[in-house]
Amino acid sequence: MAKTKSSFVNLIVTLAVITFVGSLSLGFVFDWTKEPIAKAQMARQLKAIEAVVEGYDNNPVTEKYKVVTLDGKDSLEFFPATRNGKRIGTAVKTKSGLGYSGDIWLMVGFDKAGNIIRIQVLEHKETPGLGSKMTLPSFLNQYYGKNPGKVNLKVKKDGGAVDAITGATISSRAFSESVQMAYETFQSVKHDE
Amino acid sequence: MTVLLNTVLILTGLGIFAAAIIYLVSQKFQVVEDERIGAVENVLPNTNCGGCGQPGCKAFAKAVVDAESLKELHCPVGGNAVMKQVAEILGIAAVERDPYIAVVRCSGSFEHRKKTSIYDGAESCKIAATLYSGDTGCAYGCLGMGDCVDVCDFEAMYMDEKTGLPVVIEDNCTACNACVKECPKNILELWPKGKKNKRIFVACLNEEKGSTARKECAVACSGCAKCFEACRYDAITINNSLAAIDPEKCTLCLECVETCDVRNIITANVPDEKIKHATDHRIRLEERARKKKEEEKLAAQAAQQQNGDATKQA
Amino acid sequence: MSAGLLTVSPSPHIHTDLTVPQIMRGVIIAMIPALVFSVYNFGLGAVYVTLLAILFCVVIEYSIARYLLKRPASIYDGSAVITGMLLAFNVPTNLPWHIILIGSAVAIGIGKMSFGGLGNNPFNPALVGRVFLLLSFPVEMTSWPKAGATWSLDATTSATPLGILKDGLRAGDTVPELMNQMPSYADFFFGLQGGSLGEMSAFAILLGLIYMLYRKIITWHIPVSMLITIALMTGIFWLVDPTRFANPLFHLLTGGVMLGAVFMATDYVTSPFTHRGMIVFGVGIGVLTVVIRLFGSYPEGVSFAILIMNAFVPIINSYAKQPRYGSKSQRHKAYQEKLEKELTSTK
Amino acid sequence: MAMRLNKHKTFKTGGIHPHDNKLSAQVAITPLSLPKMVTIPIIQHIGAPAKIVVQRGDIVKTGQILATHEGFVSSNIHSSVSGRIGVIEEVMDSTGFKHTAVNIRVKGDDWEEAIDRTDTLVEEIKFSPKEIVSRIMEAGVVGMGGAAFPSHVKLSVPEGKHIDHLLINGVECEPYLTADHRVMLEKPKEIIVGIKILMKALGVQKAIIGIEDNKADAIEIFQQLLKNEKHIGVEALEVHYPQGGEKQLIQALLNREVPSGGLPADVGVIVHNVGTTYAVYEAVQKNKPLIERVVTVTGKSVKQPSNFLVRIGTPVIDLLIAAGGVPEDTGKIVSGGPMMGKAIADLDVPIAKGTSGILLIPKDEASRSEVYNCVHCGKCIEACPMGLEPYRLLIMSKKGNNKRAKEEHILDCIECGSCSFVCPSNRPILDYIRLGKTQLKKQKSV
Amino acid sequence: MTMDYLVIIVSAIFINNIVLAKFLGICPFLGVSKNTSTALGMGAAVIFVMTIATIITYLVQHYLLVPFHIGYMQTITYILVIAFLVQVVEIIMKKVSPDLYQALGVYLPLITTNCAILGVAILVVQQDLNLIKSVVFAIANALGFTLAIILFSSLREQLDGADLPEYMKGVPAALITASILSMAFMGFAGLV
Amino acid sequence: MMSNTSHKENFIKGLVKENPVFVLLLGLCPTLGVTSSAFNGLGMGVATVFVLVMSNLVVSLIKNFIPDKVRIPAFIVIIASFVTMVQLLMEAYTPALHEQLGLFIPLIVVNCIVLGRAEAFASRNTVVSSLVDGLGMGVGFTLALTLLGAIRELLGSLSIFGFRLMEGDGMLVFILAPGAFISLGFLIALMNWLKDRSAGIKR
Ligand SMILES: Cc1cc2nc3c(=O)[nH]c(=O)nc-3n(C[C@H](O)[C@H](O)[C@H](O)COP(=O)(O)O)c2cc1C
Ligand SMILES: Cc1cc2nc3c(=O)[nH]c(=O)nc-3n(C[C@H](O)[C@H](O)[C@H](O)COP(=O)(O)O)c2cc1C
Ligand SMILES: Cc1cc2nc3c(=O)[nH]c(=O)nc-3n(C[C@H](O)[C@H](O)[C@H](O)COP(=O)(O)O)c2cc1C
Ligand SMILES: Cc1cc2nc3c(=O)[nH]c(=O)nc-3n(C[C@H](O)[C@H](O)[C@H](O)CO)c2cc1C
Ligand code: SF4
Ligand code: SF4
Ligand code: SF4
Ligand code: SF4
Ligand code: FES
Repeated sequence: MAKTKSSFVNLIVTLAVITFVGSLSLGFVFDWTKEPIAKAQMARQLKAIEAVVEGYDNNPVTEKYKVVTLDGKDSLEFFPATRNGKRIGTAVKTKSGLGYSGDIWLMVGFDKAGNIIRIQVLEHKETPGLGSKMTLPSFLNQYYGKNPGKVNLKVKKDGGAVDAITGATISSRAFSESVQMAYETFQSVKHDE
Repeated sequence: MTVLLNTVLILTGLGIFAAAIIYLVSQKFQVVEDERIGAVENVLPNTNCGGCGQPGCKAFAKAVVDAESLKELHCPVGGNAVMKQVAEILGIAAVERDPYIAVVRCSGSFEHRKKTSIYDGAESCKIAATLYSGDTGCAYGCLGMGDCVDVCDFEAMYMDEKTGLPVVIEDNCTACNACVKECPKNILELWPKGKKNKRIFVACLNEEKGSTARKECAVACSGCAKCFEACRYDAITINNSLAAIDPEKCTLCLECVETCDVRNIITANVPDEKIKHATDHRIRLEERARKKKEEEKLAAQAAQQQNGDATKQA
Repeated sequence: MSAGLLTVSPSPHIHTDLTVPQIMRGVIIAMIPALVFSVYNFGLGAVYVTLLAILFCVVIEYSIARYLLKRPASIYDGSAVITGMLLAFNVPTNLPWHIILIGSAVAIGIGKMSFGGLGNNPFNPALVGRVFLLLSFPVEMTSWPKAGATWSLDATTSATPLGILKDGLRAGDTVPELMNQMPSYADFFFGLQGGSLGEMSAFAILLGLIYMLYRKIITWHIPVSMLITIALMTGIFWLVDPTRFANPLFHLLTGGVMLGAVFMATDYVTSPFTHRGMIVFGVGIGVLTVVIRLFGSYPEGVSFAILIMNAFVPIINSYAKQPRYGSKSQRHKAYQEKLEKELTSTK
Repeated sequence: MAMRLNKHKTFKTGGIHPHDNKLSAQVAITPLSLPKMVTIPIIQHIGAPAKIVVQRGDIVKTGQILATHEGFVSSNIHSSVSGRIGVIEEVMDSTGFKHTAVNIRVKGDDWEEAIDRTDTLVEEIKFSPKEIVSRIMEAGVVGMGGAAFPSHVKLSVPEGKHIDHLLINGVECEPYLTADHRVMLEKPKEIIVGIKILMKALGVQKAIIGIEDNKADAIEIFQQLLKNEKHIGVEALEVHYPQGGEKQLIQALLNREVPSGGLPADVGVIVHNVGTTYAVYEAVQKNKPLIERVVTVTGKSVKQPSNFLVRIGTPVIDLLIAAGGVPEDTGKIVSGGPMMGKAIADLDVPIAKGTSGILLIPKDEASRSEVYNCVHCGKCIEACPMGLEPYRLLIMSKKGNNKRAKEEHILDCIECGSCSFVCPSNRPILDYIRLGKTQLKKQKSV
Repeated sequence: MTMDYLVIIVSAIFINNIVLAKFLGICPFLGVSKNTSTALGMGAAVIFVMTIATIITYLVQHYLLVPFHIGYMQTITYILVIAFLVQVVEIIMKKVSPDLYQALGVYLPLITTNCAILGVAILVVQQDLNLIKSVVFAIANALGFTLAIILFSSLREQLDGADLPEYMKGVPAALITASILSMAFMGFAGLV
Repeated sequence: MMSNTSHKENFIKGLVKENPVFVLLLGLCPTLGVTSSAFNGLGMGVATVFVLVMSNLVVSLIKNFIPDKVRIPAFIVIIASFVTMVQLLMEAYTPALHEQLGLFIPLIVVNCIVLGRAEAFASRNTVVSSLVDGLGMGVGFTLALTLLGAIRELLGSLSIFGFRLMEGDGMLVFILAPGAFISLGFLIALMNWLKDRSAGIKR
């Protein structure tokens, strides 16, 4: 079988046909997966929110809003959780750049009084086996039910009340710091509705 | 739907753009290179052993394409099969070569050659050879440290621990010439593989006179010329008290083999019966020749006598 | 001839007495003072860890050489003992035996034997083992028993001076404040500080250095260039801001600087050949150590610095060459002119 | 670690300090009794073999010419004894290879008449430079410092080269050897005349005798004798192997460096050994060809370490017997010094013009010890007097990478053996360097 | 401002070294590192291509994909552009500067299939860098690659002279070397 | 070219004799990058199999219509299309895995195996044998990745496919970059040894 020659028309036509067919089929796949992807993303966010504030009946994701932090450098996403139209809590998405490696993203759930309900680690690149232990209940439990306004949430080494993860003070410190930031930002605005 | 449209338009556009540019650029900046070089390179064994005399397989490919002839160039590793393919690619006549194999031209094993000193330098024949003529009496023999084995790329050699001499593994040897070049004592030699892999050669290089040679090594060739006399085809020559067989002339009649009193004419792939047969044949021939001579002598004598008688009579 | 067969070999026919096993024995002797000080400080734990590490290293090297590589066992040259000892010197005295075993296996198995044994390894085996352990068991590797003649195996843990410094600075304290929490310089010098087994006493290590210099086992180039670099660099930072940076003396006497400079950076196999190269190497280690100590997240950087510079050794070797005899005539115009003059003046 | 206040000069790059073991330093030179048979190879020098001019059965006198030089870089060979020429055959000489040699059965001691055999010192130099060179050439004088390079060639300085210094090599840096030392002690005046002859031949104004400071007595004698000489100096040198290498000696004495691939003449210097200088004296003033030389016989187990005056061609065994026999524990016999000498495989090897000593090494020191991998200690680099990187040359040569080896200046190596000596891993460094050099030279000649 | 660039550079070269920490471009890293001169050639080629490719893909991203909402086409458009670019450069270089082609060109086809190039182009987008920062990031990463491959090749050259265990020869020994190198580079953690 | 060897052999060779990772040393980036656990290795492997098989199929179908000059761009577009499809499908249906594998999914495009096989095999062989080849190579790749992932997971966190086998911490290094290099290095050495042993070669 003879190979097609590298003439001008041949080049253009082949590549055009291939890109055309490729893009067409891709376009269809994209169309087809558009919804599942969106759903999956939504499900992920909701799952995280559900893990930190329970019992809402609204869709906090569609109602989310942004609040600028106290130092004005950044803004955090707030996900209001309401039941029967009444605010039962807020999930705050916060991050810290002070981790051992990369940013740590947390979802912190506050009740109306500013007590921590639950915390979910959304994303981190800490060392598996060390910093990654911050996803374990034994570490997270220390925070639950506490009000950062009343309890010093720093690690013990820095004079606070939190037991750092052994060998991962840096991660623990970053974790506490971002919870603190979420709390302070949360307190800086009124959430009456 | 706009997304689909955008997708198709942009990607196809990019594709057409790319194809057009590639075409234009390649038109403008074309470089021609002989494609046959690559083709030849593909069929070569690509071991880069250098046995062909070129620095590597690629160089060989280039050389054949440039030369357009296979008279001078031959890949010993690929052999005739590969060279035929090469010839096909180039569209020229193939040139067949007899296959060769490396042979070890020393039979001075430990028991035959007594040590006269203990060599204690670096383990290398080449180094020993720059230091002195060897740790045995024989200045021509194998030094036994296996430089040749080390250079063989085809695992076709090993050192025999009992004899201290290298052994060539017939099936692996590609006649690449590496060991021949490596050996500082020129013990190895490329030899025609022979019909049905049969071949004979003298496994000694000692050029000393007979008595000295035998003192140095119990199986040295003494240049006694018995084999020389036995050969009916002029294939054996004696130079500097050393017999050598010319493989071109040798017909593998095997008649010389048993004449050597130290059996230093080595045969490969020849069954013992054949040698015995050949020897018997030689003896018969010799016998016949002797008889013939005797008869002739007798005849001559008789003739003389007759003559004498005749003259007497006359 | 009464003498039997004569031996024949190329010249030279005589050889120095300082052979590899001899050298290795010398290094081991030089390390003994440091070990003694450590026993004084940490008690039997030091002996236990050291013996265990040596045992593991030797046994592992023997097994790998004999059973995996099928080569003659190479342990008699003594280098495995040094590796074991130095590995032990680089870990806390309360390390569990299984971690010591892993460390030895990595040092010898990965760091040394997988490259073919003595002389072939590009990286310092003991440090490969040490860094592997540090990365694998950060908790165990960074809790040191308290110094000061505690003779039981499970003493309370304490941080090293460098650890205190790093943590304190992170928490916002200043250097002078932190210095008050630390032992005196004399204690540093004689080894009363928290830390790994063999790095305690600068004094003991210097004894070893002097011995090795005297025996001509090592030359001064690596240790001196490395120590001077560290002193200079930390000195500059200290002068710029004494509240954020500790003084050079502190940096020289704490952590593994002395141990590294004297015993680990000088390892023949993994350091450059020429004196010039050694100086480049020493300076490189010094710079990297200071950078990691002052700006990285590890309080101590000597091990990493040495390993990184190990990687540069082949490059250093191909550039830092010894001046060649005869190259002077090509290099120096002045020399050529002088010679010219000498030659013509006598004409 | 010894601190010396008045440090003597030495060369700058590399070098080592082996034990010097000069066992025979205080033993006066004694003439060895005439052998029964001599074997005189017709090549004992660098260059072309000489051409034999005698035949089997001829009767020759001591000092009679046996073979004449072939071409300029070659040397005459004289009979060292009187007697009848035996077979002319290939024999194993001290190089380890077979070369053509003339056997002579000794009968009486009948010298050529022209040779002045008296001991009187002849100081006056009657010959012109040309005549000096031709007398040296006729007498078959070759360098006795090791390389056995024909001396007349060195004295014929090529056009365009200007020589301003003659260096006399009295260093004898090889351990054990004392032949030069004894010659300096016993024939200093003759050597000084020899120096003047060489200076005249070369037309130089300045000569320096370099002697290592472990030969204080020799230094003193020359200082005494040369007190009033403006043009000839004596310089004490720190003991440092291989100070005797001419390149090192030039660096030590004059702080000049012979360029890579160059000759001493390129930096205005000619170097001659003291033994050679004495031979020059005898050749020019006494008309005596080079037929005998001083040979040190030594070794830790040798009964009487000695310095013998030996006729060229005498078999080694004769010397050994005269020195008290071959000790039981002999494992290796070296012709020359322990650093650069050649091990010989049997005892019938003849003494040649270049043989400065016979060293017997006991069995337990005869073989090399276990070889380890290179531990990168850099000691070989530190030791190399040429500033090379011996470990690298070994690797390249082993891999057959001669081109790279050449770029790394393998051809500059003077084969002093310092690198192999110091290597703690006992690596056969010089073995491989020598191989690399040989192969490069072979490549060049092809 | 300058601090930002310093952070990008130090991080890309030492801390998050593209080969030793991010595992990109491993195939050429192992394949073309047998001796230092080819490693240098490869390094230079990577620097060249990575810089240009990053610029072009940046433009594609911001002027085609984003405005037309077809971000999901990133992979395919990028790789098409890169493959096209490399091929054009190769053809031109072969003709215009055969010397340069000898030095760099032979590595160019290898680069098309080098994850490092595409990887960096995608990372640039993920990290939302501006054009200048993207270029700095690309060059720094390429330098990181070059540093790693040069160090590595010199180490491998040295290993050539060593007698490695039979089964460790070649790639296994190279990988062990890479592992120790990457452990050593972990010492830089937290530098920025 | 390959038509005379059976498809079975053709398939098997990708598993062992020409294993893309251990023998051909291709596709090492994902091999090292995603194998911090067995599951990730498996996931990456499966994604690659899909792309490999599909692109081999298409390339062998249209090989004769593609002029040399645009061979590489054409192949790459084909491969990239399949990769993007995988990417989209994974994002939709296995979002967690998609996140774990991250950057390495788009990088399947430049995975040397895929283009390598398209170039070296599919562009010269029949459709069926290309399919088999792609499947063999892909499965070989998957096996290698899973094995490597399992080893690293086992040593690094004392578990396999997420099941904890033992209490305590493993050797962290094995989850980090150096552990990937070490494990692969020794695995390849082991493979070399096995290969020689099965061939009866003793060294
Ligand atoms: C490989 C490795 C990974 C590490 N990962 C983390 C981490 O993810 N988080 C952390 O806080 N510390 C981590 N560290 C430890 C820090 O470097 C530092 O030693 C530790 O935070 C000191 O704090 P400690 O007081 O808790 O021991 C890691 C150390 C190593 C060797
Ligand atoms: C091949 C060769 C050529 C030489 N040519 C000259 C020469 O032309 N002029 C000269 O003065 N010396 C010449 N020499 C002598 C050397 O300079 C040197 O003196 C001699 O080799 C002995 O030196 P050594 O014992 O230090 O090795 C030559 C030597 C050799 C080996
Ligand atoms: C390493 C080495 C060491 C040498 N040692 C001496 C020595 O100790 N004494 C000496 O006279 N020549 C020694 N030589 C030879 C000299 O280099 C040089 O050839 C000689 O002095 C020239 O004089 P000649 O031609 O008269 O022999 C040595 C050569 C080398 C290469
Ligand atoms: C001066 C000197 C220092 C050494 N330092 C070390 C060391 O730091 N770590 C180590 O494993 N071996 C060391 N050794 C032993 C040996 O050289 C080392 O194990 C080699 O790297 C093994 O090939 C040292 C040896 C000497 C002579
Ligand atoms: S035995 Fe010699 S000729 Fe034969 S393959 Fe080996 S090296 Fe080549
Ligand atoms: S044949 Fe030659 S190379 Fe081989 S062992 Fe004998 S001497 Fe050495
Ligand atoms: S033998 Fe050669 S390489 Fe070795 S030290 Fe002497 S000059 Fe240097
Ligand atoms: S002296 Fe020996 S061990 Fe030291 S660097 Fe030289 S060759 Fe290597
Ligand atoms: S998979 Fe080959 S370069 Fe990344």
